[in-house]
Amino acid sequence: MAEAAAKCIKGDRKPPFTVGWANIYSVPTWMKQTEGTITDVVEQLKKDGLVDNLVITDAEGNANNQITQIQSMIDTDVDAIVVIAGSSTALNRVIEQACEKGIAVANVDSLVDTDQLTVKINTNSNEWGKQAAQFIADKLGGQGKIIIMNGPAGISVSEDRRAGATPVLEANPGLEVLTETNTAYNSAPAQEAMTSLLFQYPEIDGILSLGGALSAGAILAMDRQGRELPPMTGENYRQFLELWKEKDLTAWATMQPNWLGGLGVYAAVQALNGKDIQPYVEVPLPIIDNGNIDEYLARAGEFPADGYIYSPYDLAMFDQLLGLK
Amino acid sequence: MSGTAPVLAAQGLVKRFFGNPVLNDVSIEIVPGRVHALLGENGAGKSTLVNLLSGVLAPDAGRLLVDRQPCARLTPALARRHGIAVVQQELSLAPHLSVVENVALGAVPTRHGLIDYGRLAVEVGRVLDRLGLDVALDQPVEELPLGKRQLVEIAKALYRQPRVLILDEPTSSLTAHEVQALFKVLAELRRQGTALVYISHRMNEVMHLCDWVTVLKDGTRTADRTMVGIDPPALVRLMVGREPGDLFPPFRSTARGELALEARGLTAPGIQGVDLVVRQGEVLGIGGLLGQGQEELLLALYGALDAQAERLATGGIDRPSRNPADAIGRGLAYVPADRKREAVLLPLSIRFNLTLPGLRRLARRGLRRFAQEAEVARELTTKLNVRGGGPERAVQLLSGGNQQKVALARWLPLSPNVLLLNDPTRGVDVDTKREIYLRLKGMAADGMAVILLSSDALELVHLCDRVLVFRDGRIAADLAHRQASEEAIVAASLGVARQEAA
Amino acid sequence: MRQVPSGAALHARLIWRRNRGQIGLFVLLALLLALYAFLHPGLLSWAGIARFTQNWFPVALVAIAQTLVMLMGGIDLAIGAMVGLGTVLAATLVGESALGAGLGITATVAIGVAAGGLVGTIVALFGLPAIIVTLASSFLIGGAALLVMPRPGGSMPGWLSEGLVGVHPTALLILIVILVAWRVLRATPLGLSIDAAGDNPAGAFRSGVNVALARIAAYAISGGLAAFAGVYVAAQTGAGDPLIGNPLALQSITAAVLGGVGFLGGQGTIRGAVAGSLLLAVLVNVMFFLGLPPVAQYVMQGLIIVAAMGIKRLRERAA
Amino acid sequence: MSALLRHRVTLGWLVVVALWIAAGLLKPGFARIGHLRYLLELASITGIVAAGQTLVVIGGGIDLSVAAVITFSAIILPLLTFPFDPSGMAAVAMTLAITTAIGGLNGIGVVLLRVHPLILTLATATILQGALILIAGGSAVSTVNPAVTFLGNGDLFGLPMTIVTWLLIAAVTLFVLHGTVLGSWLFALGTNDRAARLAGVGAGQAILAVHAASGFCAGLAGLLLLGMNRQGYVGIGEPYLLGSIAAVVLGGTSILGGRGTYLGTIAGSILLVTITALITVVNASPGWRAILFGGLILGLLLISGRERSG
Ligand SMILES: Nc1ncnc2c1ncn2[C@@H]1O[C@H](COP(=O)(O)OP(=O)(O)OP(=O)(O)O)[C@@H](O)[C@H]1O
Ligand SMILES: Nc1ncnc2c1ncn2[C@@H]1O[C@H](COP(=O)(O)OP(=O)(O)OP(=O)(O)O)[C@@H](O)[C@H]1O
Ligand SMILES: [Mg+2]
Ligand SMILES: [Mg+2]
Repeated sequence: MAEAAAKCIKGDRKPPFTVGWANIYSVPTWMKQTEGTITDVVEQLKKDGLVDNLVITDAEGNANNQITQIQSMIDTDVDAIVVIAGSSTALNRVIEQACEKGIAVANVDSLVDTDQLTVKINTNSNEWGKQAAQFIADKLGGQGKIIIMNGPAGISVSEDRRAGATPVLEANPGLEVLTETNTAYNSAPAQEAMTSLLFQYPEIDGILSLGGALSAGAILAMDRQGRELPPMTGENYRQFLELWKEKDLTAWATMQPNWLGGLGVYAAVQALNGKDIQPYVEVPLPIIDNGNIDEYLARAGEFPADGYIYSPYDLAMFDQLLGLK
Repeated sequence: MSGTAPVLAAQGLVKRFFGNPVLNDVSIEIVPGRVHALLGENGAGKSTLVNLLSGVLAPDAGRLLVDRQPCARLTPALARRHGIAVVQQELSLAPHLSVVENVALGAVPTRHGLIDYGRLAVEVGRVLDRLGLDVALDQPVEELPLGKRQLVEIAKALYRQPRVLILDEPTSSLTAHEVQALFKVLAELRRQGTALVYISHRMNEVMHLCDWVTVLKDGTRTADRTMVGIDPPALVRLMVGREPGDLFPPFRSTARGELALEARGLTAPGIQGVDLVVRQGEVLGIGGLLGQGQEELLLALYGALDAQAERLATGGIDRPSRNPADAIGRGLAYVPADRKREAVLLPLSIRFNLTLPGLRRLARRGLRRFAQEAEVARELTTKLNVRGGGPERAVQLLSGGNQQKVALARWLPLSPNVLLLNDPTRGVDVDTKREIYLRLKGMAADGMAVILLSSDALELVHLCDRVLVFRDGRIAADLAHRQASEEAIVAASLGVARQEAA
Repeated sequence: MRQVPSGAALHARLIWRRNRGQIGLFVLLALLLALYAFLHPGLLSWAGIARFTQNWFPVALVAIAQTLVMLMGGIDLAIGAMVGLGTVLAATLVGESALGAGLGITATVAIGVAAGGLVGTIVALFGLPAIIVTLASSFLIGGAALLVMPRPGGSMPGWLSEGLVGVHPTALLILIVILVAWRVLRATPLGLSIDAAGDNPAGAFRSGVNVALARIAAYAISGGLAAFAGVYVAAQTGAGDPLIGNPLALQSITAAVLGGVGFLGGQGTIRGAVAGSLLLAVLVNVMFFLGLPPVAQYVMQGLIIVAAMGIKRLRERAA
Repeated sequence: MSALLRHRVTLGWLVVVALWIAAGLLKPGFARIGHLRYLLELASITGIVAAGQTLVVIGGGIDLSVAAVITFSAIILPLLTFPFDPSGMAAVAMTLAITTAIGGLNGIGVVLLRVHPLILTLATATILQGALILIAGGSAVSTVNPAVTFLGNGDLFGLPMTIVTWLLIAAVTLFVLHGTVLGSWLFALGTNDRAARLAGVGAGQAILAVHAASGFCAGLAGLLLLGMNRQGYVGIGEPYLLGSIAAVVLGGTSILGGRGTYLGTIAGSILLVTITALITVVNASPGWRAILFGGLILGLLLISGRERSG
């Protein structure tokens, strides 16, 4: 019997597999869309007889609940667990336990610190911040006053994206950071914060927004005051893309593709099937710019109004990302 | 025994609330082995003086002496260490805690830092027995009827084995039987040399018990003398400052033929199968020992307890009231005994309290009419002589007796058919009592039926057309006015006079 | 004459009497636990009990902490932030400083006691509404946690994690120790004061109870318990996370109120609150094993919480 | 004057003014008329949610479902499009009717099951979350409702509609509290439930009414937010749960009920929004910002929030 190729895999599990999806919070739209890609991939795998059951849990935003639920998944001996972590540290131990039991654990989007799992799949948050900052630096020619909008303090994603921007800002001393905000990744609080800042700073040359619906909030705030919209960065939030088009912005956006969830399922199942899966899969950041934004907006109707227009995916692309073909 | 040094004394005390003087240059000496009566009308400042003597409040001027030593700052904890204990109204009990815990609170015996439950059981049990209070040690206080809570409060003070025992209206909801037990204890304490201060609005108790009397009027001391050679009218004269009339109006029945309320087989938690008929203009008394179902009867009639009955007819409808609002709609009104918890809304204004029950009627289509409200409040305060400030003052700033007047007065605008009164003169001074009696008889004369539950047997004797005596949730005796004497009521309460029942 | 019970008998009766009104909750809880054990027989093993109690433990701790404050007529919205501060302090002091485990844990809990005591002092001495003071404190404490650790990190010694959250019911043991400690504290004058001062502060003061001290003590103990919950969570997760405690603030209040703790003070018991927290913890698991989709999970959870309270009322009405 | 200073509501307002002046001196952009107007617009949302909350709290309860109801309102409105009604008024009316009914259900639960409002409204919030999973994110609706857009962004004689709406709600709330029988009943119930019932207060009706009112206010706030933000999303109501409670208590209303006025809540709402904005323009690390925020609330409370004693 050959050694199982991927981590945690002991080779004693046979298809069809039971897959557990340990969601941290199922109410937000991004999560709902992610769940959509997961059920989609599971349906496809069911046809091949690889998966027969999908178990979904919802920790209601509470990492402690998520620990409990993953524990329960271990207790019922699911074959694979796909997890978006409610805390980068909280789940370490329970995930290590799952791994010891030979359960394939795929961690996507919000990552945990431990390496005792089958595969971590994510875009590179550092890279995100770096590219975004680079866009602003390029558009402003390295000179100008900017505001940085970031997600909530204390969570890894915000910290990582911000850290990625730092070297670019240092390399462009002409960029003056007027101030920084930390709000939830939502448009209403971002709009509130931005409005107060606009009164404070009559001159703003660029907005380095590090994700979510923050940029939409910034546009709404500036629009309300009739301010001219400077170059800005953002994410594939549908409202932002629509405002971008409507206001004819110079902008740049990337995304945290919702199909990371589907990819997680696929990777875990492939690992169980004996495929060699790398412990870390970095998904390249898809980029939206003034060149290709129309392609995205053309598909807008397929996505929820408060959702994210993610790039297309299929299993062949997953194979490629996982280096299986 | 007189002539011994005062254990607690006050000299020239002054106390103001928000600038209003409540006590003015008051001095008092409390001597071991003497029962010292503290008298005065409602709001005269008795409770305030007690609060100063026990460290609850600090005086604005004047000084306190304990064992002739001036005492700079007195707190309740310090007062306890000096051996001063106060029987407050139910105010100091913690309702969710048990009887023992309440009795010992602030003075728990400990062993190795832990509460010594063994000693507690023995010592608290002894005090309760002394007072004839038959309740389980572990029973939460909130489950006790008001009178028993008052006894727990007394037990709490006795338990501390004080050198100075101050009793602020300890008997206001006790019946004759319990009062007797208390008096025996107090007499014993006096013999043992305890200094006692006794506040009451029941003159016969004061006459019976006290050796010395201090009288307050509007915060000033108007008399400080021995009780020797004083008769009840003189006592009242000292308090009121003029010739007192008779406390009770001459009895005259105003009962008419028409039924105001009829109940058959009324059953509710605490009462079983009670039959009862009240006629318009009749005053029906309810008596008995503490907690025999009297209060439950009133609550059941008022829709505040779930009740079943074969017949319960009033206001032209034959069914138990669903809730108080429903009962009020049928012409009932209820004045609770525990005014702080069940009647007045302490932090709200006098006007608010006076207009609340009749508010819906005063208002037009749900909108309040302030002029009318003010008018009603003014009328009622003058009618019942509520003293202690304008209508916008909070009720909690009124003295207890004046709060009681508010609790009663607020029903007048509704002119109910049946008035349910639960100890309506609790803590009310003699003068006001007389007013309330007159008013009550006046309302009966106008055709209102009055059901009067009272712990004061004299009220039942002098005011009622009939008296029902309760035992164990049933009517033990139905005494007509001429049969109803204090002795007969007590006898029926104790179950020795069953054959006399009508 | 009355029969005088022995001290132990009286004490036992006092304790027992306070179960009243909670029987409904206890019955529902027993049913749910039975259902859980039926759905997941693995629960009834050393490992099963160990795992389950480990996940329940932090909620139980904060429920106790919240109840102490609510018994005083207060409320503590800063408990969640305190847990967060506890985890980052533990992950720094225990895991990555020279203090060592014993001193590190002691220091963390001591900081919790001090912070709680400070909040209690402000509430007691200035007469400010507890709900806003503790809301403000939640920002102060949460901010401090962010200063200690701007993002999740740090570490806990492996042996400590193993000791607290290995395959043995240490958590259950600690919980029992805490309950016993409360039992003991409740049998001291201070413990009695905490109950009395919440029930009737003016009356307790008149009886010679030091109400202000009782208040401060309640907040201080509560702060210490929350910080200890933080230490435990840090051990459980192997690191500190400044935000991890946030959902616990509301959860602790829910558990306490489910357990019969009143909003106005004086009413309720620690055991009720622990039962309330257990109900919340079991619910998460039962929902899982029933295989309910998230939608049904939310609806069921809402209904069961109402039912747990409703039963008590219906029983009262029937009585 | 000293009596005036003792009055918490007056103090609350003085603190608002003082804070605006201080902030204006510190940060010149802060005191610009446009900014202050925007702060008032923001405060409108909190203030409207807190109007219902004030009624519930004065009556002795608390409403923990407001956040979920706000979100529910903002999410459900775009789903309600009626071809016969281009103005969007029908959808607005329908949404408000639904949220009022949700509030009413809270009230019925509190009255009939006699469950503490804290628990009941928490359960409602939980169940609404479940409903949101079903409703939100599923279909691709992004209708622009003209009525909602006007409510959120329009103005009347130069006054933003949000503020106009708030003024209306404030007037009605103050009138209900201090000018109607219902208002008096609330004060009575919140002061002493048992005594109030024994005095014939229609407790059931009053509780039902305030919870329905709170549902209405939260629903309305959801619509305004939707209008200002042009797009609803799940979680849009979250900041307003603690926000509304904080505004109520900062405004001097007792969380235990029976004491307070909406005038104070108005000041409390403005105060809260002002502090948040102030924190935004202060350049500091997130940890220090949180500490500053908490410290400011505590400091202002020390000035204005002392319980009257003695
Ligand atoms: N805390 C307070 N604040 C303001 N006024 C008060 C306060 N306490 C008492 N008063 C006022 O002081 C006066 C004296 O009250 P006190 O309670 O001493 O009277 P009392 O003699 O005990 O009357 P009663 O016989 O009715 O018990 C009353 O007019 C009362 O309104
Ligand atoms: N919460 C309060 N706030 C302000 N004053 C109060 C408060 N509670 C009581 N008082 C005042 O303290 C005094 C003493 O209270 P106490 O309970 O002894 O009542 P009381 O006046 O003696 O009435 P009674 O003996 O008839 O019940 C009262 O006169 C009252 O005015
Ligand atoms: Mg008095
Ligand atoms: Mg009195």
